[in-house]
Amino acid sequence: MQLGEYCMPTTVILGVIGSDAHVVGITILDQALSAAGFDVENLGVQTSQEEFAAAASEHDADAVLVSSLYGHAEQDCQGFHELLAREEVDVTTYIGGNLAVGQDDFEQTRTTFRKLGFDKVFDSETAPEEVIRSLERDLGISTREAETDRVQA
Amino acid sequence: MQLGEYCMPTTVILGVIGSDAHVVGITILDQALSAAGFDVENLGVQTSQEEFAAAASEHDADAVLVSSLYGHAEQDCQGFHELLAREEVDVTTYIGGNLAVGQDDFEQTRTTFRKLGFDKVFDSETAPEEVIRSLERDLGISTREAETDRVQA
Amino acid sequence: MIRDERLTADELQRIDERIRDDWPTGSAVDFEEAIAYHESLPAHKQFADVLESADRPLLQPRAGVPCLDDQVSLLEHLHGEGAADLLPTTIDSYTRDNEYGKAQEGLENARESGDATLNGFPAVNHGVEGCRELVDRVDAPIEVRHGTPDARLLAAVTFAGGFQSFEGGPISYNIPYTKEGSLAQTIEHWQYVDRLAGAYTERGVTINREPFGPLTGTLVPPSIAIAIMLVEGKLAATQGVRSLTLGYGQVGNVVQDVAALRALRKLGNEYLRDEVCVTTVFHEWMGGFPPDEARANGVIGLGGTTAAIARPDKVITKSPQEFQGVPTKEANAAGLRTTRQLIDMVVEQDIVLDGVDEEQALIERETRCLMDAIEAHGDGDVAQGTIEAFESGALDVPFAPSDAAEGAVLPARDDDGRVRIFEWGELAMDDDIKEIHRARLADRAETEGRKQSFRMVADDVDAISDGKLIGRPTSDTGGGRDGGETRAD
Amino acid sequence: MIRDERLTADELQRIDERIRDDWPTGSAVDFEEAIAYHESLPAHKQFADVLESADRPLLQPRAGVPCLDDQVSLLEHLHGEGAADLLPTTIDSYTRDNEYGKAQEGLENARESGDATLNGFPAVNHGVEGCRELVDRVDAPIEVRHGTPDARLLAAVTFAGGFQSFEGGPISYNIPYTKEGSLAQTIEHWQYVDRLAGAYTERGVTINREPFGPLTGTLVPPSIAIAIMLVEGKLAATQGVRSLTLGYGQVGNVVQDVAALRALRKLGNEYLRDEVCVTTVFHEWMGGFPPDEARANGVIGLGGTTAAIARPDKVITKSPQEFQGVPTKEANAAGLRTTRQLIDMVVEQDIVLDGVDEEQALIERETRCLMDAIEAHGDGDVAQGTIEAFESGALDVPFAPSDAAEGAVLPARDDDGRVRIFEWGELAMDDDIKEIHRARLADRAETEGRKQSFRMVADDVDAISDGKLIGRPTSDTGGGRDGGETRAD
Ligand code: B12
Ligand code: B12
Repeated sequence: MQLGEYCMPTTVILGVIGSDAHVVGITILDQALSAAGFDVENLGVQTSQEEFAAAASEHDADAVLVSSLYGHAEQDCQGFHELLAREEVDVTTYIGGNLAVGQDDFEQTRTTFRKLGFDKVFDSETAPEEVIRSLERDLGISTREAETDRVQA
Repeated sequence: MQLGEYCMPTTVILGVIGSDAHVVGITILDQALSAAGFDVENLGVQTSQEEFAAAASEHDADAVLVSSLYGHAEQDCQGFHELLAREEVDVTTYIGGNLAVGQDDFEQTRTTFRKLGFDKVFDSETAPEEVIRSLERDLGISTREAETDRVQA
Repeated sequence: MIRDERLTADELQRIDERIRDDWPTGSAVDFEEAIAYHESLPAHKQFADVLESADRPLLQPRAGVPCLDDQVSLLEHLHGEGAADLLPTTIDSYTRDNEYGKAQEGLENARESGDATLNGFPAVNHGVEGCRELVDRVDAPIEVRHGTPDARLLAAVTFAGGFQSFEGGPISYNIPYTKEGSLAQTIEHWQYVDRLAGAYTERGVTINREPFGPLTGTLVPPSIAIAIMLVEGKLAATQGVRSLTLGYGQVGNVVQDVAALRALRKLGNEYLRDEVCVTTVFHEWMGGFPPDEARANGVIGLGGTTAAIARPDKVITKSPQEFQGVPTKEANAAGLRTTRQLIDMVVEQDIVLDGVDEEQALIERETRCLMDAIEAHGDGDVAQGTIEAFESGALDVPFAPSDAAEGAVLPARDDDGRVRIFEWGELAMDDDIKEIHRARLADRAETEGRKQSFRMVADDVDAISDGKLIGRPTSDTGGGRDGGETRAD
Repeated sequence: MIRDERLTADELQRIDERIRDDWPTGSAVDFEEAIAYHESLPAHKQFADVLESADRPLLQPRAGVPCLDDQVSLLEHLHGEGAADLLPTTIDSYTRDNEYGKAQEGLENARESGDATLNGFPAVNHGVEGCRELVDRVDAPIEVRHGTPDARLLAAVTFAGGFQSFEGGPISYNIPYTKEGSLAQTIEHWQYVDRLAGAYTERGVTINREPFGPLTGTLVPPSIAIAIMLVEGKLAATQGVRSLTLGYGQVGNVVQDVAALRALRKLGNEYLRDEVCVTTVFHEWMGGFPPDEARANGVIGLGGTTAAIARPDKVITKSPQEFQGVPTKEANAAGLRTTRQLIDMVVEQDIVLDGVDEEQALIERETRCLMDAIEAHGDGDVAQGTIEAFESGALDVPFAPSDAAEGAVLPARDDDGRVRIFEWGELAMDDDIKEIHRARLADRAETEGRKQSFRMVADDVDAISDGKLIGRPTSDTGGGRDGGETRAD
């Protein structure tokens, strides 16, 4: 899949929020998204809300992908969407990883983060491929959609 | 512990009921009970109710120990105590092993077998030592009781 | 006098007709029509092909419940959630005793109450139609696993019912499973089963046969198990069986288990005719399990690791609920997945253990001693030789409940945890081999500062359920099943 | 410029006073009084003694919850039901960031709501009294486990609070745990921690220190981990630490893991001064776990087996719920018991694996390359050498989130599942060693019929959670996390 197949490059911001240092997941996502033709701005671990917002506006991003593994996601994301609104950043927002402390039920977790403003919430069983497919759908990238349909038909 | 320490030899009948062939448990029990000074009449596996009753009356037994591992104990023991009563065999009866099919709650199992007439019901975590202690108590073998108290004091 | 000779077509037919009268469902058995049914089965339900062409150890659990629908969903669960490669149908104990009437009662009770009043699936009572419905509805090969000394009607019904694999044998389903059956009789009965399997095989429908390797499951010395596998393999081959899966039950010492599986495979190929395709099956620990699922998972883990190193063709898995009773389907599937994870993580590793070759050589020599003794006892006839060898104690199985075996042999672990023989009885074994065992056990006795005695055997029987491999004496007598040390002496 | 020199008494005191002002509980720290408290502890709570005199691998889980009573019952459960030999107290993430205010908020929330709003025990907030209450109420030695780059106040409070073991180090709690902290700074901070431990040690209260061996937990080549253990050991020893437990995280290849633990022990004794008592700790697989408890038990099983063969002094266990989130106390205890069962079944067996010696020799040579490079970079000073070596990329850690490391090194498994280096960056390694890795990885690439690429690395990262050791390409893209193969190229 070459970049050229998109009408215009799709930019996604990727990072781990709060003081979380789990880097492996975003490393894998970065690689997979880049290979699939996305422009990935990887902010790395321990990224603050402000850094996410600044990067999104600076790169005129289409989507912001927030990762959190260590169990403090809920605290770390309080007010994030208000901040984005204040900064007039209008992007699709995803959050994924291990979002709750302990052995929680994922449906409950999903509700919590949807309420916080995220467009989609992913658990830690999410394969990079699902993220790509979902971004294509949500950002209306039709070339790939069509191709996918062909492939799956 | 020598036989002589008992006032008179205590005879126990041991066997596996029904068509159950699990022999290891009774082999261990036989050895431990014999070593502890009991006269053990080991009928082996696949012993019928009639064989238990006949052996008990023939040897003028003090106790009958019924073992069952394979999950059909309840069916196999139906009417056993009625048979003993008919044959006028008045003994202490124990049953032990894996008494129910599946992952049952032991308290329920105990009730079932107490209702069938067994004086005591043992699960498969029972160590031979517990059986010996329990027989001593139930058959009123005081020499060993006293010694036990000393040992545990 | 029973001899290791192939039943004639007439004999087969005569027995066939007689046996089918034992229970009404027998009359539905029709050989020609059954061949056609088997031919209609898709490739992925052909047991022998799937097993013999696999490139990694296949997993199979044990499982059987009385009612058909329940058995279907149980097997579907084990196939789906447990990713079992091969499926079982374990038969209930009444059927094993040929008490089809009692099994019927249990089945009807189960149908009414919904309770599992039988400890397995009464295949004879379900009949040819019931068996085929099971085979049709479940999407993997299924084996009949049982423990039936006289399995003739069971074989007739289940073979016609579409099963293509059948566990057991005249020794392995006699000695550990019954008190009174004579070997002459079980050999005769299994000649029919094997001949019937042979008859299907000759028509292109391979029936896989699997002698039951673990025997009493309790510290069985490898050479004894292997000798019995070879005997049953030979008897089956004579009757025309061409797909044989020889079994072995884990003893827990990794080197000994790997050596034993290699010896089993090697001797199987050597002792059995060329036309027979020999595969091996490894049973995860068949003795007493820890009364704790977490610890039981440790036992299963060791089984998986050993399987990954030894690479048998098939592994029979245990569940973490083994101690307690028949496992839930979830626990059964969990045992499969724990095993699968271990095998798949280890099987690609090149693990070569020191001492396997020596142990394998020892096991092979021991097995040859036993096989030679059988040969000599029977004047070259393996059927007769086996009967006589058991009679004299030249062949024996520890903890055998059967009157047909001396049960004089007592095993104990050596200082490394390998199963050795402590009390030989009349077992036919060269003196220098006995000397090796004696020396190893003496080492252990010295380590423990106690004499070799039945107490040591008893401690070894409990050791794995108590959390260890070797039943060392403990000072701590508080802990459950190892109590008694101080008082029972 | 920071050098590997012992802090003077004055320096220690100055830092001590300053650091104690960071949070009110700091003021309760009194060295002399703390010595007296430690002296009052019974022998079975003396961490270093218990660990160093053990005759079998001791087990320790990870566990930390916000409130004191809960932490007590959690630890009691792990000690009682899990039979843990050594206990942990895992610290929350705010404390790791020195955000004691936020930790306080979390603690108060937790006290009110009963929810675990922190992912660990905020020991600084609980203060000296709180820590001592924990130590008093729990009947086994307890270690502080955390991940705090600047752990000075945490050390001051917890040492005074009666803890006698403290995990971490300037590299191992920097590189995997932070983005921005400089190594010069963390080395300075840990010199204080180690000096404080040394000061207690000199007064007869041995504080055990445990550098964090697994680093990023993700396919870390053994020699890199060992070199960092040696560096942290040397830095600690300079400050007077005399009880050091060097760590290593399982990679899953049994031969490589056994070899690595042996190399760690050997090099630890060689590189560290004679006065230091070196022990080793083996961490069960620290990378991504399968999202399934049964499969996770398989991973834990392999950890236990490996530990039984390698016989480290201590094993840090995982729970079957590792994938999902912080485990329940029951699952945590189950992980302990599964591990215990495996170790106790295998540890008495004499298991000698082919190829361990060669692999160990390779690991030692690699480690020496790295140690020589550090020596050279620092002109003989290990503190300076480490900083410079990371700066130049001569020393590096795969998947390091920290700006202080190049993070250029990429590992991949060879055809046998051993972790090799696929992308070297500037790592200081002799060419012939690189050639060995290259050849092994070429074998794998050939087996798989694909080129070495980041895709292979990514597949290896997911492999164990997907149920395999090696991330082979699969045709089946349906199954969860291994999707993407066909489309992301
Ligand atoms: C490796 C690891 C570590 C390493 C991390 C090294 C590093 N710097 O990356 C080390 C050992 C340092 C570590 C430290 C800690 N860890 Co940790 N760690 C893990 C572990 C075992 C694997 C994580 C991993 O790399 N997985 C592999 C990658 C490829 O998968 P992934 O991260 O899940 O990412 C995938 C998906 O989640 C998804 N995804 C991720 N983010 C996003 C974002 C979006 C938008 C989308 C769509 C998808 C998505 O796509 C990714 C690719 O498939 C997990 C448990 C597990 N999963 O098995 C625990 C785990 C995440 N850690 C945990 C904890 C508590 C910690 C510590 C706080 C405690 C401690 N004991 O020290 C510290 C935190 C330090 C810090 N400041 O962050 C907990 C979190 C608990 C919770 N959420 O309830 C876990 C679950 C372990 C546990 N059961 O307790 N850890
Ligand atoms: C070894 C074994 C076998 C061997 C038996 C060899 C032999 N002839 O002895 C073989 C492989 C042949 C076998 C066969 C079968 N088995 Co089996 N077997 C076991 C196993 C693994 C260990 C039993 C054992 O020897 N334990 C060691 C001894 C020392 O302990 P014990 O028997 O429990 O006895 C102690 C206590 O229970 C107690 N005790 C026992 N009896 C009594 C009596 C009294 C009065 C008292 C006070 C105490 C007491 O004291 C003993 C000493 O400490 C158990 C599971 C387990 N426990 O781990 C399954 C188990 C008992 N078997 C089971 C089953 C179903 C069978 C089969 C029906 C099915 C099959 N798959 O083939 C057949 C039955 C055949 C038959 N006709 O009996 C089930 C029973 C299920 C249930 N009750 O719900 C079990 C629990 C396995 C399981 N989870 O499914 N089995």
